Amino acid sequence: MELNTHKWTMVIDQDRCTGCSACVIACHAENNVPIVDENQVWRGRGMHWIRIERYWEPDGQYVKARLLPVLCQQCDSAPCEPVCPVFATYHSERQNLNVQVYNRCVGTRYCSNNDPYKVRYFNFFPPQWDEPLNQQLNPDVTVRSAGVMEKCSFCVQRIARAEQAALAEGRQLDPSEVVPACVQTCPPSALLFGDLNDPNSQIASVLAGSKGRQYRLLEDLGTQPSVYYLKGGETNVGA
Amino acid sequence: MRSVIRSPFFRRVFIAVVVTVLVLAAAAASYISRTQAAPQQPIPFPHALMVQAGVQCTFCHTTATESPSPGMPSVEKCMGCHKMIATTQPAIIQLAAYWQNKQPIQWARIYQLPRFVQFPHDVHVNAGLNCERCHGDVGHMTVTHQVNNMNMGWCLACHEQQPNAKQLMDCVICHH
Amino acid sequence: MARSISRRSFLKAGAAVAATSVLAGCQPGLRRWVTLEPYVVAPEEQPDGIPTWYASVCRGCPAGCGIMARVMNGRAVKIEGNPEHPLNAGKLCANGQAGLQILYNPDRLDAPLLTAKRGSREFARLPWDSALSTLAAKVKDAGSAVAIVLGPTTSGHLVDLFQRLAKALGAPAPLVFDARSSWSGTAALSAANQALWGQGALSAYDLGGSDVIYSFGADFLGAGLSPTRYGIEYGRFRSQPKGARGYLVQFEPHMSITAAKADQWVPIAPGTEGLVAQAIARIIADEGLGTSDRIARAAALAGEINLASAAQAAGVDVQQLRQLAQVFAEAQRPLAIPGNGQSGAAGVTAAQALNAIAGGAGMALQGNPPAPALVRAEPAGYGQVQHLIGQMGSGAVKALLTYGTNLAYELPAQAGFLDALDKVGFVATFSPFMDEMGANSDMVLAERTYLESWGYAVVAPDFGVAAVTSQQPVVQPLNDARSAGDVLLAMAKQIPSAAGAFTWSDEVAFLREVAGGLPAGAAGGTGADAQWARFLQHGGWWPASAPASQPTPPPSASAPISVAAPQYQGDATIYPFHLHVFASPLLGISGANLPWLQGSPDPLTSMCWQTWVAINPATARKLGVQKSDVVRVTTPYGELEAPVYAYPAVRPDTIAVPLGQGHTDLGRYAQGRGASPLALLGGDAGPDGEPAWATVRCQVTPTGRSVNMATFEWTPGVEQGFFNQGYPGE
Amino acid sequence: MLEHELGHQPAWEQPLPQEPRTREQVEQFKEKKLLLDVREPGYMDDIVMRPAYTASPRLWIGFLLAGLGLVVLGATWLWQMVGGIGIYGIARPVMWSIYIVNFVYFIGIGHAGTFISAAFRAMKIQFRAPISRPAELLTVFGLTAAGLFPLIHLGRSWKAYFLIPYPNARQIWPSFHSPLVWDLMAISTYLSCSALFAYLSLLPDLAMARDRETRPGWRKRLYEITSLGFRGTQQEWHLHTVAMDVFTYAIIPVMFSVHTIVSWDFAMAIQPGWHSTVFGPYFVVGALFSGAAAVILILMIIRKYMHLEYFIRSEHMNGMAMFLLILSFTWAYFYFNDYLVPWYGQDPAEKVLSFQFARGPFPANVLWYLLLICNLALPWGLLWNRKWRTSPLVLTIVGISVNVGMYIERVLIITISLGVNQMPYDWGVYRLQLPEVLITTGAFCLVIFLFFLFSRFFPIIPVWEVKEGQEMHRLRQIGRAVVDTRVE
Repeated sequence: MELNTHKWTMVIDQDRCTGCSACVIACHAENNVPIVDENQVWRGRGMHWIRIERYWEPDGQYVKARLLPVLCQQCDSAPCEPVCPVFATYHSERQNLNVQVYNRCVGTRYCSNNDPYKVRYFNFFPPQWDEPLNQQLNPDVTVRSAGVMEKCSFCVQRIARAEQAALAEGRQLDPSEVVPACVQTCPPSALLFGDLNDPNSQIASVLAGSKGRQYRLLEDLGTQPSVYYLKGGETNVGA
Repeated sequence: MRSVIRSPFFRRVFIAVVVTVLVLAAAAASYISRTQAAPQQPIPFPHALMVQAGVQCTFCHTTATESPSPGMPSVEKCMGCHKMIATTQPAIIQLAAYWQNKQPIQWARIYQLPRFVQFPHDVHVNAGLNCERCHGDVGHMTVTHQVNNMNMGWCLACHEQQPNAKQLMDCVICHH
Repeated sequence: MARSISRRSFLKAGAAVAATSVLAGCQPGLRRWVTLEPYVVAPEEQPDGIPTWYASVCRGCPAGCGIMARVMNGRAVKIEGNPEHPLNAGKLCANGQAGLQILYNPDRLDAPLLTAKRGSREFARLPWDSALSTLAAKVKDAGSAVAIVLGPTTSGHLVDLFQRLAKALGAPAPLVFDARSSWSGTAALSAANQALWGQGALSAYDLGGSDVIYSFGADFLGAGLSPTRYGIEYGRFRSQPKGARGYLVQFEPHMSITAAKADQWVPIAPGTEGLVAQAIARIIADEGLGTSDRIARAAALAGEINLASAAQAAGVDVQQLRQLAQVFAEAQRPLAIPGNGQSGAAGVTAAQALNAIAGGAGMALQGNPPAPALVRAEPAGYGQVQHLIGQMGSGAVKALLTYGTNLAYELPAQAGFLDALDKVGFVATFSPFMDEMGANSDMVLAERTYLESWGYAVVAPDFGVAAVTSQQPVVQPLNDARSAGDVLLAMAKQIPSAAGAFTWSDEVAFLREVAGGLPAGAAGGTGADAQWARFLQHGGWWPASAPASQPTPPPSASAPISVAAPQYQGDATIYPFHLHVFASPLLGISGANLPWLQGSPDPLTSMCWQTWVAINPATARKLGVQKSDVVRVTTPYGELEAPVYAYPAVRPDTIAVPLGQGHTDLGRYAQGRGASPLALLGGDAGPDGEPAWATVRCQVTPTGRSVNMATFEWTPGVEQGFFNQGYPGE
Repeated sequence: MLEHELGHQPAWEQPLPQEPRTREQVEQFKEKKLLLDVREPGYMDDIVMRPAYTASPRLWIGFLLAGLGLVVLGATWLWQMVGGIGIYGIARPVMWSIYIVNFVYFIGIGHAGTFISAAFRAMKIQFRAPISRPAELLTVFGLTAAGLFPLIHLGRSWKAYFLIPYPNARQIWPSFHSPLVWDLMAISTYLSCSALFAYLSLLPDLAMARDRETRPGWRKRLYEITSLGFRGTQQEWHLHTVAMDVFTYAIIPVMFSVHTIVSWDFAMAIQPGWHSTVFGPYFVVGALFSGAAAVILILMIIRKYMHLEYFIRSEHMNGMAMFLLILSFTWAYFYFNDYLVPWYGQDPAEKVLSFQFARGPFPANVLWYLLLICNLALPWGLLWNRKWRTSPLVLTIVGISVNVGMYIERVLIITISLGVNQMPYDWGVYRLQLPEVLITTGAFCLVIFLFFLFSRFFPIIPVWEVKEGQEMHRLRQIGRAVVDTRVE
């Protein structure tokens, strides 16, 4: 059986995103992302595979807040991939994902330097979970050791589980079986996930229907991200 | 040049080097050979007997076909049969003791993959591989021992053979 | 509990690696063998390596969302929303997601504790039976002088049992209160609905179907009444048919995430939400805006008001108010969402009145529970809390039992709770953690976390669909803690006067009896057992098909509503600034002991692990302070010290401080971290029994110190980075 | 001793001419030019071999300190591997800093060495003779230190072997797309080339040392083995010259390529401030600049403390100083270029960068101006007249200032640039920590230690080259003038 190739894609509707940060916590829980203590956060070593960036836009005497959820953009031509000397980060052709192989990583941190979105997080210290917090760790996801790079994987472990189930039943994976933790929990459904190779998937129709609001982060760099953003709209009533 | 090689100093150095190399090699060899010895289990468990008695692998390793992990039989499961069977055997008496004190048996594990490898048994079993393919002829082992050192090369060597498995040689398949 | 070791579970490999160092000695050869330790008795429902999902309820807030816990090899590894549940439809907020760290928190109590000297924090562990007998003896002695305080997240069956206990003892009914319910204005809202519709129930708002929404200081997207559902609603609100995206206006002195998402943010002075609401209503009436019946209702409901002075008090100009009124009056389905009424309940009523004027479309009043036997924790107003404190102070309370609320921390010091507590003979607290309440109790009864215990929650506010969420243990209890239900039943049996009222063998028996009263629902099942099983399996009860939304009845209010101008506490010459105390969406008020919530950045300031003082940059410049300089905020009632965050989205005359930090107890993650603005608030209630916490004035003095501020953002980058180019790359 | 008067007795025994003006000229020549100041045999050998046989207490203290530095380096590295690399000041997004700075710096000083010796040899520049060996040693030792840093800066140093292409069952190789792998190749090539080159030019001197050593013992054996039985026959000299020439011409292009590749570590990344085509030549010139300065520094030091005034004279200082001055001009041009282009491009992030350099915040601005002073102001101010060019003190000052300046330059390029990228929310700063200070000190100690070690066993000045030069040079009288001539 020739296995399907996928083009996993995420759509982030900034008009819907409320910045509630449910995705952030969901990601921590799903992917065993360690929590960084206060001093290290100050040093700029905080770790959140998905983060909500807040930019101010001047608006009269005050400002408008612009919320921008940023996670690994899973670029089709990712700048972080070619610079890794050991293939610890590489492009999975069949899943069309930008993969990080923790046990191959030697920690040159070159990928992070060359990553325009700064979504790669480095384990500066051995991750710690006070007993019994470690009992919550997700067994499907490797716990990273000190000195390796990590980043959003589009919850590849969920893709793997679904695909294994499909294989065990000897059928193709149905893309709608897979949904990352952040997308699953997002209350306003600002995050959508799907397989663009599947023409009648939800995101395919959403993308088709929102041409005017679409953009991709730092698209001018030619990284061809797999994450599409839908600009926040404006409603001007009366005023 | 020749004079140098002939010099007693040089010869002494040469001999010293050779000797140390030999000693180290011997030490390494003996170490490796000793690590290959099968472990001593808390209860001697002859797989051979079970299999000859007609017990299927999946009778004890129940989840092998449906779960990533094959599962180890609980003490209760062992007792399920051994309440009746071979109750006088010393091993079974040991087992009964565990059951009495509701103690788990601490088996020494034969096969252990690193923590950063995600290996699904179900997919492999359902793909038609029988247990012996990887675990060796357990059916004839009285003391279970490791047959294949399951390193990445070994996995890939096999995956390259089958057309289906060949599609599953991406790093992320096992490392995530 | 016996552990099964599977290859996939690196955790146990970890444990085993440790084990091997011991075992290596007795192994032949040099290799260290990892041990494999199967169950003694394998649990049928949890095949090795295959996740099992259990439906239960989220206790992060009182809303009662349904959750699914993913359990692998006996460990809860993830919480998701219950997709079948009518309230949250598979979605979950940050607090809900963090529930696992309540379950696996390293600072959990595992045995009942007793102290010889209250407040000494020196506790002795007790065996359960002696703890129970002591408790029973104390309660028996106190008799009718027992007071019970519960948190709003208390399971319905516990509320029920506590009520029965109080009844049996002839004691006053349990009081439900915590700071969160006060900040989300639960009691105030019920009161307002009572005043307007004669129904003292919560109301919910269908944002998805509305075109114009005015929110009067309600941070419904953040730490509100039902964050997850309102999140879902907001999503629908923003993508309506034909590309319509609605129009949201937020009246608020400090930009919350709701204000951040609003189309128009009107930074009004603290405590003037009600004035603005009334002014809008008045303008609709006076200028005859919108349909005739709206005008009529406006005329009936809006009391007389001096627009100029109201506008001036609120810090907006009359013209803007006129525009807002017009937009509201002429909208198809306008909605007003009232705030927490901490400047007086009248404000909430005024906001609700706007819904009445609009016709009440898109607003659903809470119905009765689907089964009469079902009970819900109805948060009390601050007045009742004051009354209780008075009782305690007068020595009328001999024994105090608290469950799921941390009054010792969540009330302002000025409220005098701790002083009054000294007069109480015996204080017992049910809690999984040693929080401030526990530290000030004689006895702390180690309670199971919600993921280990039974119960149910009546969804409130329900959005037109009455629902009950079932609660069941998703994992084996981690330790020897006992559920309050069983403790009560066991204890009551030792109290002659109460024994008769508690006949059930354990809480599950009681639960089954209560849930038995439910009509046939979506879960289905015939016969008590089947129904009970389905109740647990599907995560609760709700109607098979969503009922048609019944229109809101016309307001029964007699007198027009008029809001008094806010009476600010503190002399404006000494205390030049307004104080705005808010609950940050992540940490909330009680999340301080969960590393995930502590360590994740606040969405608008990206602060972690700390309390910050949000000051408008212009004001900060005047005060000569900048980010991470520590300032002292002083009010007539108290003071705190915290670092400054220069926050461009707050009124220049207002200082905003988030709740949630400054714990003296509650474990390693919460203790001695940041400061609590509750220290700045007064204890007295305002004119109508609501806490007057929005009308405190304060003064800010630099201390000259500065700290390393744990912001996840690189503030200089955001400020002088790409000079206002919006999103990078857009 | 003028050429035509030359009889059969050796040069050093020849009387000076009687005629006073000629005599005076001859004396001046001998005083000025090393290659004309011929002494009796063994004179030079004694000078260069003295340090190997006599050790002052100062030297031992030096040894001790340097050794201590090495121990500290090792200990710190161990601490870092055990405690996690977080003890080092890097943060997101400044993922590289001092370790890579050191790497580039040491490669830089390593570069000049061999280049100077090779290029001067190729161009037959007279004054090179005594300079070449210190230069070559600097290369070898500098590269050794540089080679350490890519390993030290790894998050998991113990996995460094992943970078080496070796056949394995896992069917994975290093990624040849990665500039880091190019680096590995380039540097190992360059290190091996320069090591061989240095050794080759050491050979005749080792032979000299062997023949000079009369007593049997470990020293004798050491020289016997290392000199590979070089006896100085016609055949051997011929082969030696050929080999030297081959290396001379091979090593110059290698040097250019290597430092270009080092620059690609940065230029190939899309990081603002790095992503620039000028980086290749810019780095090469920078390397030569800092390298030349380092060579000068070393020369001044050994001249003073190993009493080599006979070998290292004003002519050498003058030559090197001029070379440095020219490099300084070139570097200034490239530096200007490197800022002009981004400024013209007006990329927002790069705009912010140059803004930071000019105006801060601290430390960017301070470092930037310090850099301009060290690399431009001082050399241009001090090296413009011959008198100062030939003063050891001035040269020492300039040597140090240029090295400091070039070090700062790398600090700016790496730590400051990385702090600014396309996502302002994620900018950051690098905060210096103790470990990198210790390790950097250790690295300098390593170079010094190796120099000490070398000087204890082998001649630090290529005597055979000097002799060769002296053989070639003669004074010839034309009319009344006395001129220096050389025979090829």
